[in-house]
Amino acid sequence: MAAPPLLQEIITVNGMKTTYREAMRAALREALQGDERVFLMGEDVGRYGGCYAVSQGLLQEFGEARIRDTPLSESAFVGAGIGAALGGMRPIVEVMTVNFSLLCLDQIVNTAATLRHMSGGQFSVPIVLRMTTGAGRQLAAQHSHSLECWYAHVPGLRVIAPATLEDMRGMLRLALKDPDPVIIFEHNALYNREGELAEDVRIEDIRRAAVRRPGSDVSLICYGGNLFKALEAAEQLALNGIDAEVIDLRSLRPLDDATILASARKTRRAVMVDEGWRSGSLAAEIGMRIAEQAFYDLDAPLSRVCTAEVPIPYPRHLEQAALPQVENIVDKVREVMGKND
Amino acid sequence: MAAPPLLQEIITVNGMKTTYREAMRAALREALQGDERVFLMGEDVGRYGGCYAVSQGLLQEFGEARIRDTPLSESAFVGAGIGAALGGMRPIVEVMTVNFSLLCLDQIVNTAATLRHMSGGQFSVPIVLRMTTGAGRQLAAQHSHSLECWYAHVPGLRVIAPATLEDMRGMLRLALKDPDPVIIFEHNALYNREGELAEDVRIEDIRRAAVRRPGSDVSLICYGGNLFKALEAAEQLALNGIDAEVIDLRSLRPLDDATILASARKTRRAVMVDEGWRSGSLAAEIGMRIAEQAFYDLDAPLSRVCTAEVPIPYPRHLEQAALPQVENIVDKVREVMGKND
Amino acid sequence: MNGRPSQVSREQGLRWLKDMTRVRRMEEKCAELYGQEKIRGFLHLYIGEEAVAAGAMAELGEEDAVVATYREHGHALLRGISMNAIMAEMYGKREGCSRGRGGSMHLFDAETRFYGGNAIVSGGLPLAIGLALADKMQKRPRITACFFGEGAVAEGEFHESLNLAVLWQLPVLFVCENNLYAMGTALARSESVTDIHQKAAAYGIDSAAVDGMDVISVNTAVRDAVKKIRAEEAPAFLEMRTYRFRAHSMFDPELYRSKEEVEQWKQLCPVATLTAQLMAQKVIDGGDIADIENAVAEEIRKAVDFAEAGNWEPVEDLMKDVYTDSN
Amino acid sequence: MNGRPSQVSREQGLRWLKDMTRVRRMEEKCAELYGQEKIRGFLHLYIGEEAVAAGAMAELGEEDAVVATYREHGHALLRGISMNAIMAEMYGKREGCSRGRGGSMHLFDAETRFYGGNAIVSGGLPLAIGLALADKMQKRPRITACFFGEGAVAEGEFHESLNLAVLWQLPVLFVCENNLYAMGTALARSESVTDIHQKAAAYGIDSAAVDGMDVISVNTAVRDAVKKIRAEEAPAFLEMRTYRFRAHSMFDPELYRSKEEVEQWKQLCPVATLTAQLMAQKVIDGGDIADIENAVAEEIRKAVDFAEAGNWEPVEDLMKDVYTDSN
Ligand SMILES: Cc1ncc(C[n+]2csc(CCOP(=O)(O)OP(=O)(O)O)c2C)c(N)n1
Ligand SMILES: Cc1ncc(C[n+]2csc(CCOP(=O)(O)OP(=O)(O)O)c2C)c(N)n1
Ligand SMILES: [Mg+2]
Ligand SMILES: [Mg+2]
Repeated sequence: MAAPPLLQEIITVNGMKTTYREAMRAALREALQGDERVFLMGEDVGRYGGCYAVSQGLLQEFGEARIRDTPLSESAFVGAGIGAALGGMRPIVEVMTVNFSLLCLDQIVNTAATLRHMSGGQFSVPIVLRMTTGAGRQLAAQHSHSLECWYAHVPGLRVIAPATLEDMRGMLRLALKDPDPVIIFEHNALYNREGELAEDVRIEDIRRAAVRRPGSDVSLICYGGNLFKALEAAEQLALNGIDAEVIDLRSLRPLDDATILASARKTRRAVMVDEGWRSGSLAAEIGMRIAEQAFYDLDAPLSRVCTAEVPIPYPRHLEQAALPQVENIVDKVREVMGKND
Repeated sequence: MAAPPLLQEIITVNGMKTTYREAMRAALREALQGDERVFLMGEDVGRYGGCYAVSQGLLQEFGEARIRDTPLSESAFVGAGIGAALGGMRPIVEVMTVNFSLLCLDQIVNTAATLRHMSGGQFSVPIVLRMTTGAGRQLAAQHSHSLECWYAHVPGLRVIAPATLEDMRGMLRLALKDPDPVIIFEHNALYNREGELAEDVRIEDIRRAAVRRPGSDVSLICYGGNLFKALEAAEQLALNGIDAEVIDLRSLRPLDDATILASARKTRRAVMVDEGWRSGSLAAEIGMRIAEQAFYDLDAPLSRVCTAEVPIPYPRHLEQAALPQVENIVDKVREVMGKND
Repeated sequence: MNGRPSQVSREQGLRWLKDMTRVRRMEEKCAELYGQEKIRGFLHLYIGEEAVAAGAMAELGEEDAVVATYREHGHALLRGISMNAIMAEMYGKREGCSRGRGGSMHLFDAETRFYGGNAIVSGGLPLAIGLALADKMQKRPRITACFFGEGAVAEGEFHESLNLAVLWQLPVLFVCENNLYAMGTALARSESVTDIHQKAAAYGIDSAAVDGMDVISVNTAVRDAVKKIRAEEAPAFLEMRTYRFRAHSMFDPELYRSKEEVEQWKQLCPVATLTAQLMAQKVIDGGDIADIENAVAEEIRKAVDFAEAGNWEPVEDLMKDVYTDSN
Repeated sequence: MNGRPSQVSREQGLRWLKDMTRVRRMEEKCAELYGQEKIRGFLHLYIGEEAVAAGAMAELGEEDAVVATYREHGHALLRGISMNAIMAEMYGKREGCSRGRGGSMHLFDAETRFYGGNAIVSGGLPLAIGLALADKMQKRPRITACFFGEGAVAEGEFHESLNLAVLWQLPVLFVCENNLYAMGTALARSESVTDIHQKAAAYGIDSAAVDGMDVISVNTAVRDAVKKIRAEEAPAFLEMRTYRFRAHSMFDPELYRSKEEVEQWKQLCPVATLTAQLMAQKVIDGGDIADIENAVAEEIRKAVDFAEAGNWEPVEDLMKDVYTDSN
């Protein structure tokens, strides 16, 4: 079989000021309008309007059958999404947050991810799973996980994380075109963010990373909610004469080695920024790939800025101390550049 | 509060030829005899004798209350183990295999791991969770996972993996002395393995790695079921004049940086061996730590031998092709040593 | 189950009235403090449901244990955690009952055996099973009371936990606070059988539905259940029919229910209902109400002062208590 | 439910006899091949339970779907997957129904809508819900039959799935194969209420207990259930009371049940029972039995030859089909 037919999309939105929340809502609406087989299912996606108000209004527009409120039964409704995909539908299943996805991991890992290979290619599972992720809202230990790295570990899954308004608006379209399971991680800190969408939104292949800021001295490799922290750090570093390149992974599985390695080889230094806990983070995987494949091109130790290895505490000062911050990134880069004293 | 009081134990067994299965059974019996609060709970640990026959005979010796067969309710009985630990017991909960632990991850990650910190230190959870792990028995995609790296990612958990007969016999005692949750991963390939136990079995601190074979040219870093593959590879390499040092991690969380880095600095080369899927493997974390902290001491790119990124297939030839093999380790080391042509 | 007594003693009546008033006013204050951003994160108010915690806690002994959800301020307070410690926790101060690390959703207290404060729906049920198992194995005559919402009934853990409790005959009191909604999802949209106590009965557990807006009914039902549990060493299940007057949390536009419905339920306000009865029966008078309100206002003022005066845990202690030996 | 007919047509009787004999003999052969290490991994035999698959499959249409467990050889064969493809899969050969990658626990076949073959207890139930949901949303008059053991009833997914099926009125036929044991755990040690069809009824689903050792009773019950499902667009639940004559898998010392118990159940062997009835009613004679045994022996011989002659998937294809575009 061939690769997903369409690798790039251009969406005409005639330019507009909008938020990430509205961008995802527009993407959902477009998907529901464009394909009868598409439906949205999850806890409180309908009457409540989505716990982050992303799907507000869709129930009224598309009705109960296609905007399907589910009971608190993560394992069953995610499994039902997998079954519906096998049955010819194109389900978009919202697991309110990655924290609750711990209750449906079995269905995702043992069924969605294995079915195609295990059946000798007879069945594919074209499901799209959406989850918000990340900390920063003082929701404490059980509601602040960033477990993207777990999903990125599993063969058979495709994992993406929009960081730009364009990707939030457009990635869903490509995800729905993918015949295999795709998990979209939406960082909760992005929804309220505003921006300008161009006339035509160009969405690159969801398997490719993007260089969001070209630079020559060091590669800052990040994704999702941390892109803007990395870009801000890059601006501050520029004032210190350090020219950082910022890579937005976009795809967490597969990782776009070509883009990552090209950047590391060019700048000869890399700092990974990742909101996951440090040990076993996605940052470690990226670093290891560079250490394996670009070792001789490096001028400095690899480094990373991750979340402290602690259940995220409620008070703002402790939560912020646990999470990657612009200053941490700047300091780490200066350290890697040997500019710290 | 202080660290776990006892960091090292000496168990007198008067020397004997035994299997890993019997060693774990002896450890369980000793624990049950030594402390009224200890009990074993899990699916088929009683009447069936354990799915790997590890607990055979214990029901007859200790009775239904302390050798407690559970229904197929992973989330509830693991959560019950956590609650029982809070209630003053010392539960040993057997989750038949890591594959099924996907159904109880929420209890482990959101409750066992968080409770102590989240409660401001009021509650600890002295539970010991045992799971078999690993592939190699042609059990196919859903029964062949190695997800140790996921657990090793979680603050609040301690994760250990016995690889030697001594550790299989003794680690449980130290795990039970630990006031925090400890997960023991037992590789299914080890149970039938036989060996000789010394008069006195000396069990080192479960937070420490061990050098199983000193060497000067390259560090082979592994754990659990892969130790013997690594040792065999080391012997073969020795015939080619390559002196490999073999590190048995023992503790997957915390990782023993001191031992790992000392070895890497000494040999200036490291190859990680890990039965987990490559992307996001524990091998990546270890490699990244070396790349961060011992970069300037390295003479060659870091490297790893992991499992192919595929749902493990049933046929022996495909399963073996997917798993780390002695030849793969030898080849990888020779490559790192620049001896491949 | 014995019927609801038509009369209660003055002492009893005043205690419940005060208990419910303490919860009500404390949470009204919390809502206000949330507006001032003194309290952050999620804040789930119990307002309207106070009769359940008030009627139930009165029947639990010191040795018993309590497991609750993220909507647990009332349970924590009436279990005996000081309002000071709760308010300080809401603020995230070190003087809080969880050292400030848990916040509104994670109140803990070893002394009163209050095991939280769980933000995972249904996550507390297995914990309650284990606490009761430990008591049974150690032959301690204790009960574990487990509070959860009707939304949790759809979760697999509810099913697994009830089965274990009955199978192993554990001293657990399951208290389902059926307030008809799980966030915006009405009971009829989450359960094929909306009679939750019947669902429970299918596990072979002693089960009943109770008017959760009436503290006397709640208390009577809980007393009977607790007696049964202690006598028969078996679990019991109570479905408390109640209603939350406020939004699910502070982020909820309440698109899923009508103002009328909310107003109708407010007519059944547990505090007003009990007040009316006690007044009508001349068990108390206006002065008593005033005394209670004054005492509670004072307690709240002190609690807020305590929280305000509290200290932030130093950032150096961030990693403290991740492990016992990380101190 | 209509009563069990005392008579069945010769054609019908012969078909069931042949179906059950095919499963029985095929699995006996598999056990033998396991001893020769031609088949590896886990092997869970259905021997003793054949009446369930035989009686049920006869009532499903081509368009319907089937979801089963790791004990699914009989379901796969009687659903219409060729014995050749099944045997080749057991061997792990490329000609197998899952290209050899699944083995005994993971038989799949798109053509007959056989969705496996799931090695996670209760893992198939949500899948069945989804398949039925897709049919309902696309207004296809199909049914999804979901087979699972009584051990799965304790899992949370059972609870969540039944609730969804009834809540959303989905055309799912739940067939619980209650063989009294989950590995070594007797039903009474895994369920507080051992009447599983009653447990199911608590979700508001049409439910019945059936003699799973009698293919005629099974077939009658399934026919009625299927009719109901198609007519009322609602799910149905059948508890099949049956027994496995063999060990749980090939590694089971069977310490948990007595030889006597097994022997007693063997007296109820579904193949022998049906044979006896048909002979007594003179619907068939010894010659018919011989014909069936010969035909089946021949089919098995061919299947083994086919498997033996099959090819190993080349190692280069290991990564094929991890993703659609990884080919
Ligand atoms: C497992 C899980 N899924 C989803 C959520 C998000 N969530 C928080 S509260 C809630 C509703 C729970 O309703 P109910 O159990 O009735 O309790 P109530 O809030 O009504 O007191 C949901 C869906 C969660 N916290 N945990
Ligand atoms: C979630 C899960 N837990 C544990 C197991 C191990 N296991 C395999 S079969 C089995 C017993 C299942 O019994 P039942 O559902 O009655 O089916 P039966 O084998 O009797 O046909 C167990 C515990 C598993 N496969 N999946
Ligand atoms: Mg509710
Ligand atoms: Mg069974």
